[in-house]
Amino acid sequence: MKTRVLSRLISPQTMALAAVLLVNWILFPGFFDIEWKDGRLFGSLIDVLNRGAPVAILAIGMTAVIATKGVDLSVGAVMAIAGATAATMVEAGWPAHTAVAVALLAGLACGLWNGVLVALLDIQPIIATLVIMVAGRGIAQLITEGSIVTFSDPTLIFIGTGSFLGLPMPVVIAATLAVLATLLVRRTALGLLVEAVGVNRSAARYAGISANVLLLAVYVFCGFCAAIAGMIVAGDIRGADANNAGLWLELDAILAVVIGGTSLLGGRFSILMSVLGAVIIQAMNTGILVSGFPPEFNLVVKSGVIILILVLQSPLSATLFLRAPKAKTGASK
Amino acid sequence: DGLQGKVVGFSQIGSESGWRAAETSVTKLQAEERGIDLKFADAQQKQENQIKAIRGFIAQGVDAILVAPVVATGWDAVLQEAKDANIPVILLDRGVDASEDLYLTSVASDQVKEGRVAGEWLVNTVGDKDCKIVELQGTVGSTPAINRKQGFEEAIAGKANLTIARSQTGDFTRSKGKEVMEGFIKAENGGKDICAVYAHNDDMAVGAIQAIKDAGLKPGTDILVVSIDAVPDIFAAMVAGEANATVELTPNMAGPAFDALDAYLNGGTVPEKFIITESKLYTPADNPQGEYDTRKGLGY
Amino acid sequence: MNRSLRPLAATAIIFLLCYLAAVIQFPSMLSTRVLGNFLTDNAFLGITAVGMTFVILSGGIDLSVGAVIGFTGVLIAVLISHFGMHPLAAFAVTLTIAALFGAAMGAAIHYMQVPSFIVTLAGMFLARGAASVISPDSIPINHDFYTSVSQAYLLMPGGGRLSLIGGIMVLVFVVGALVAHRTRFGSYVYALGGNTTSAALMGVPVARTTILIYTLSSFLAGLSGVIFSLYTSAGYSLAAVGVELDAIGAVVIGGTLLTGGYGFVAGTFIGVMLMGLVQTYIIFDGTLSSWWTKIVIGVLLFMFILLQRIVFAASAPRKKAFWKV
Amino acid sequence: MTEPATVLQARGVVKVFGQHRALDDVSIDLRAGEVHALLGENGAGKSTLIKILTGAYQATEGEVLLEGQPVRFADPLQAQAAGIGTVYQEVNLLPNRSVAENLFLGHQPTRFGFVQKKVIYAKARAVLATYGLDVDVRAELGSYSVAVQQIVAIARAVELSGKVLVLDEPTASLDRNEVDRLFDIIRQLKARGLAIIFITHFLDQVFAISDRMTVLRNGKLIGTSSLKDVSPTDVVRMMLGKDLEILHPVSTAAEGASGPVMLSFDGFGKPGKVAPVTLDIHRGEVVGVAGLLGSGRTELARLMFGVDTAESGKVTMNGKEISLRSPVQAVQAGFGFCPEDRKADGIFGDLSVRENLIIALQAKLGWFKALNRDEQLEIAGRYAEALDIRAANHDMPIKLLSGGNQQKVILGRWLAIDPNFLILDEPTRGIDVGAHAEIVRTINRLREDGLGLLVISSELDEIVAYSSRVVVMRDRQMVAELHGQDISPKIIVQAIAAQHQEAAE
Ligand SMILES: Nc1ncnc2c1ncn2[C@@H]1O[C@H](COP(=O)(O)OP(=O)(O)OP(=O)(O)O)[C@@H](O)[C@H]1O
Ligand SMILES: Nc1ncnc2c1ncn2[C@@H]1O[C@H](COP(=O)(O)OP(=O)(O)OP(=O)(O)O)[C@@H](O)[C@H]1O
Ligand SMILES: O[C@@H]1[C@@H](O)[C@H](O)OC[C@H]1O
Ligand SMILES: [Mg+2]
Ligand SMILES: [Mg+2]
Repeated sequence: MKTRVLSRLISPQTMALAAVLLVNWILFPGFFDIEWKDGRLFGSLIDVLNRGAPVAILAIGMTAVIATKGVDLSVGAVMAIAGATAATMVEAGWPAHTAVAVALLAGLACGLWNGVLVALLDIQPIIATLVIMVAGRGIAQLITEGSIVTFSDPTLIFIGTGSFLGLPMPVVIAATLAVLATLLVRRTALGLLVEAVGVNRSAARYAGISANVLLLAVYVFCGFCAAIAGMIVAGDIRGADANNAGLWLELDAILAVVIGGTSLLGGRFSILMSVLGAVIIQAMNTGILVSGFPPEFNLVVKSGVIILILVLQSPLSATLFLRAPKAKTGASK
Repeated sequence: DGLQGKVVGFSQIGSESGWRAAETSVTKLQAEERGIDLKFADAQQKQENQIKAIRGFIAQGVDAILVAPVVATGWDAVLQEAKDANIPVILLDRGVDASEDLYLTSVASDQVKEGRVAGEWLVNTVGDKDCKIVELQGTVGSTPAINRKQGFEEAIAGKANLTIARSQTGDFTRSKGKEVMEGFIKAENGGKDICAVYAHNDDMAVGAIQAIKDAGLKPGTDILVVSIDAVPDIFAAMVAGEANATVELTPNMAGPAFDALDAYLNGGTVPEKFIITESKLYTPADNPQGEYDTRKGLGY
Repeated sequence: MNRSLRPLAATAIIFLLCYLAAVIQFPSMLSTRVLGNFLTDNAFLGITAVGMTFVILSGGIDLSVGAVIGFTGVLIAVLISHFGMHPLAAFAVTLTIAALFGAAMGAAIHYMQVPSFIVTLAGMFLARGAASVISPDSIPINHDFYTSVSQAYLLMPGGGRLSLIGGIMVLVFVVGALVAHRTRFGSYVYALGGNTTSAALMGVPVARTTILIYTLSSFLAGLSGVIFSLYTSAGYSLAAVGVELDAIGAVVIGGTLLTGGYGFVAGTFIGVMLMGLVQTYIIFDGTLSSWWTKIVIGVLLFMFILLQRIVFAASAPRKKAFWKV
Repeated sequence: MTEPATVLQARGVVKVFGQHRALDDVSIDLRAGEVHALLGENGAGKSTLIKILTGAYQATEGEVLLEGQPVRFADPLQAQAAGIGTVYQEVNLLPNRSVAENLFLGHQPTRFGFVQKKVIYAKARAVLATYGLDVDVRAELGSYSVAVQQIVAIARAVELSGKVLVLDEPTASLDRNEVDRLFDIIRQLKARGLAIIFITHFLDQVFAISDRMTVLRNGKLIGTSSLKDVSPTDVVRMMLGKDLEILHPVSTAAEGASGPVMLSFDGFGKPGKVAPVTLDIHRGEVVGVAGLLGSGRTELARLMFGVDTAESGKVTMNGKEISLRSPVQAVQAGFGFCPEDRKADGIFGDLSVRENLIIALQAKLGWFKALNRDEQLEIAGRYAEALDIRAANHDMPIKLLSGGNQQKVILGRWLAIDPNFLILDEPTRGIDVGAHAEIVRTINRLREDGLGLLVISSELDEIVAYSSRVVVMRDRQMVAELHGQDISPKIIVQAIAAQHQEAAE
């Protein structure tokens, strides 16, 4: 048991995170400084968590989707829709809780739409969710009529920038969601059933699992997560920027899940590892920010780090580093 | 009379910023006032879509074409095609690297000058004090980012007390502006070492202001904020004492463009090649509340 | 008719019906100008989509193509404008680099067993990043060769232009179709998409084929970059952002299954033309705001895949998923 | 008389998967012009050995010699080039490509680099004609039945085999006629001097065609001998390490012994799939379903389990009408179904043996009433023991188990829900003699426990061994119901074949 915990602690992910943090520290010696100011924690590490929260939340939903062998490209657009909905409603005078509820509903609805396309119409997930990826941002802009809707509603702002027990709200929300989602999938049968559907959807049906309902639920959950992330991002800048909110974040979310070790081919998944993946990505982004490199280098650095992590995770490096017998797995792929 | 009933195609870049949204809505407004049938095409940030749109307009036989070019290069061929079809083209808000006889006129600001105006304001404001500046650049490689950086650097060149300590891209967006500013603050001694932030547009400045506040500092006082565009929200910040200066980029590029077109089509007057809009500096002394109110309805 | 050709025929018919509907509303959409524009304006997308077809047929995906187009353009521009190279030499250098880049991605996908989605995503960051490191600024190319090639077209009656680059695209489609449907390599591509394990056991050289597929895709993306640079006479690091999604869309609309193994290069051609049609239609309409443009594109995409779904359901052989493990 | 030359040889081959030694110092030699049976229980290492011989796997230790020269095939392509053609276990072809392309992939004749499709089609038609197969060679392989696909796989391997032909369970999904035809071809190839490896679990087939045999047990070589020198009982003893009654006992499942009617299907059918079927299932009885390949047996089972939805008729259970629109409803009603295609519809390859065992029970319990780890361990342990499931541990992925053990896991999965009615579709396909006998015993035991069972099988001896009643399917229709004395292979064959006579008349 102890060795299992230990072997988890030295997974490629934790090694990657440690490496990225170390580099950040070398580039910027104050990186690990944390101070207590105005009743909340401050520091680059906190920033990493705070800025990583939206992608982490997306990654939670995305993990479930990917575990079923799917993918959801629409989450960025759904974020924009949720942010736009909440902002426009509070600006129109609705109470914040109504606005939040409607925004969440909008996310659920988008998820349901995706789920119907994937589960019932049997459309391939990439293409099915591409529809909202394209149209969703348009819908968000339709809601805001193309402008950035600035608001001053304290509740919405609190979601994005408030703090609880000294931690930024986004971190609190992401952590809570991660823990709840993990409990939900591991304390119930959901985790196993989702994995079963991802490993073999046909066999799942034969085993009496309501695979379609489960698929629907998973996409709905992903939409829900995206809506939360969307409100955080809007609350953070006190405005709904329909054109830019969540732009390309679907790629970061997928990347986080893959870095976390969940296979794009479905099956075994770990929500906490995906969250760790999101933190690694953000640590890298923050590192780029504090490094002082010219911005032209951002993407090159980012790809370098990703390649490094992939190499660390690949079976090839396992055989190289751990000297396990080199088995040719041609037929068991 | 006038441009009544004329068909004009407008190839817009996209809707990436508050300012751009305003330019679109002002253009539509201007067209409506003059009875122009405006064909609008949103290029979703892609030059290839703009070229497609222009060719589409040519194929439809429109009377004139407005284009806000996403990038300066790459227009010769399609502009030549428009010229061959005798359709006048007017450039809006950004210039191109093409032979001047390929377009009727260009209505744009001088982006280098915008940067310079911002820089000069800062130079005058800080005087001889040492001032570490952080810069929020626009999208890497975009013309306004390159020009505004250049203009600003020109203005502070030779002033040894002003240095750009850090410069990163904030992609012209609020959230990236905020995130990047947060990083800068951490990297510069909790923001205490930063004397001013220069943002290539107001959206990023608005994000930066929030980051400064979150760090427990006072934007506008502890850290000076200067940016470009003059969107309503930056005036709101000025009212709150949180922003210090903005250089106006008028969203009304279409007005002068239509005037020139009118004169050309109806009177045969060839307009001057470059109609440069004013790069007016606004500070809290310029009635920010009033500016806010007049701009609020323009679709920013 | 061969049953497997049915979706292709259906796609073609749907395209013609859409075109007809558009022409009824805007008669000038039938002009030779518009037809010429279809070829010229979509040349770079079409060429990329041919490469993407191979990748998708093999069951993979290539997200790096848009970035490779951007990178190619910048490199060519620098080589010509800053180093004074002749364009043809610059093309050779750049296409070689692009092909090697694809080979490296293919090798990573095969040997490291990382999904293509992730490898090519990293490739996308790398290519786009490398482009902006070379020059964030857009670089004009002023060379006689460029002027003559980009101005090379046949004037059709009605003012339409049949351009050289449009012709190159058609040629690439023809060659692509021949390679996919008439060569051993092509059959290996389909084999990989059908079932990698079976393919390996049947003696398909999986490693070589995978590497070649991504080499081809990157090479064609590079060629597309060449075309793009001819089209705009410039190189720009942000050129062709998001083209990978357009290319994937065109391939899928053309009837190729994203899971691999089924589809036609000719279908992709229709897919590209359909995307061009949608854009042209929106431009002719001219009343859609920025947001309605997106919504309409999304809705059309949806209607199309739905229609296709119905056609496929009617024509697909029973139990297709039978062998997929 | 001189010994025929040794063509292919393996010496001291060891193959290790992770911790597991799948092959331990195995040697085998194949002579020109012989059919060499490779025998052993499920998981003995037969497939692993031939994969090493043909370059699909690399041996951990040991060497392979072709005509006396050591060879190292990096992949199947190199083995093919050296004249070794292989049919791997479970058809490994491309359902998405044409029949012709499947036959010639990698060897298509080309001109100027272009594949000559016409030539290929003609050749393909000619090749398949020798197998008595007249199909559209341009059509997708996937549109044909498993049997057709199996023949295409064999034909492909034969075309590629200049020296050696390897057949890993080629007959598992063929019917008698097709097996006979295959044997004719094997004899011709043998006469041409090919060395042929033949893997099967049907002992009668081994004796019908093979010259020598090699037996593996638990990855170890037990021995090689001429078939002239051994009896079936000897072979079984070598395989299992113990004696086993290999002849099926006469059915003890007298019809009168079954209990009251539990389930009634009344006019149950779906146009285009299965013509309306009316059938009662009693407690404590086994209804055997016989029929030719493609006669609609699987379709009937799918319908009865709600995988496909019936469009006519009704089902009553203990007198009450029930709805069977999805497997979920079937499971709630206490049905279980072991599907024919284990890999595609049965196992969850990446999930553990334990999870595979409890998954149906878990699905029945719903999303929120999770079995905790202890309960899972207990249930998995219970059924693994009851069915003698052999796995190194229950946390290993099921895909690493041998076919027979996978089949038992799926059976165990359904026993865990404590079912009333079990549908087994070809439960013994690809299963070794030992496990085969065990499954037959289990079926009988379940019947005695009062379950109702519907068992589909192509092996008539087996059907006869456990059925209380036999129904016969033909052309997607239930055409006969046999009782008592009529339950014999001969009469079943007559019932199945009636159609051919009718057609001939
Ligand atoms: N890729 C693999 N990784 C790990 N273990 C494996 C792998 N392939 C096979 N095994 C194990 O090796 C052993 C031998 O398997 P093999 O498939 O050779 O058996 P077999 O004799 O062909 O059985 P069957 O009659 O069921 O086909 C089994 O215990 C199996 O679980
Ligand atoms: N893989 C397949 N692709 C296309 N048609 C099939 C396939 N399998 C079966 N069929 C067709 O479906 C019908 C019923 O098949 P079904 O599988 O129910 O028969 P079966 O009696 O169970 O035979 P088998 O032993 O082959 O499973 C047959 O007409 C057959 O030709
Ligand atoms: O903010 C504006 C930016 O979004 C646009 O692209 O160019 C002009 C800028 O001021
Ligand atoms: Mg085997
Ligand atoms: Mg069957």
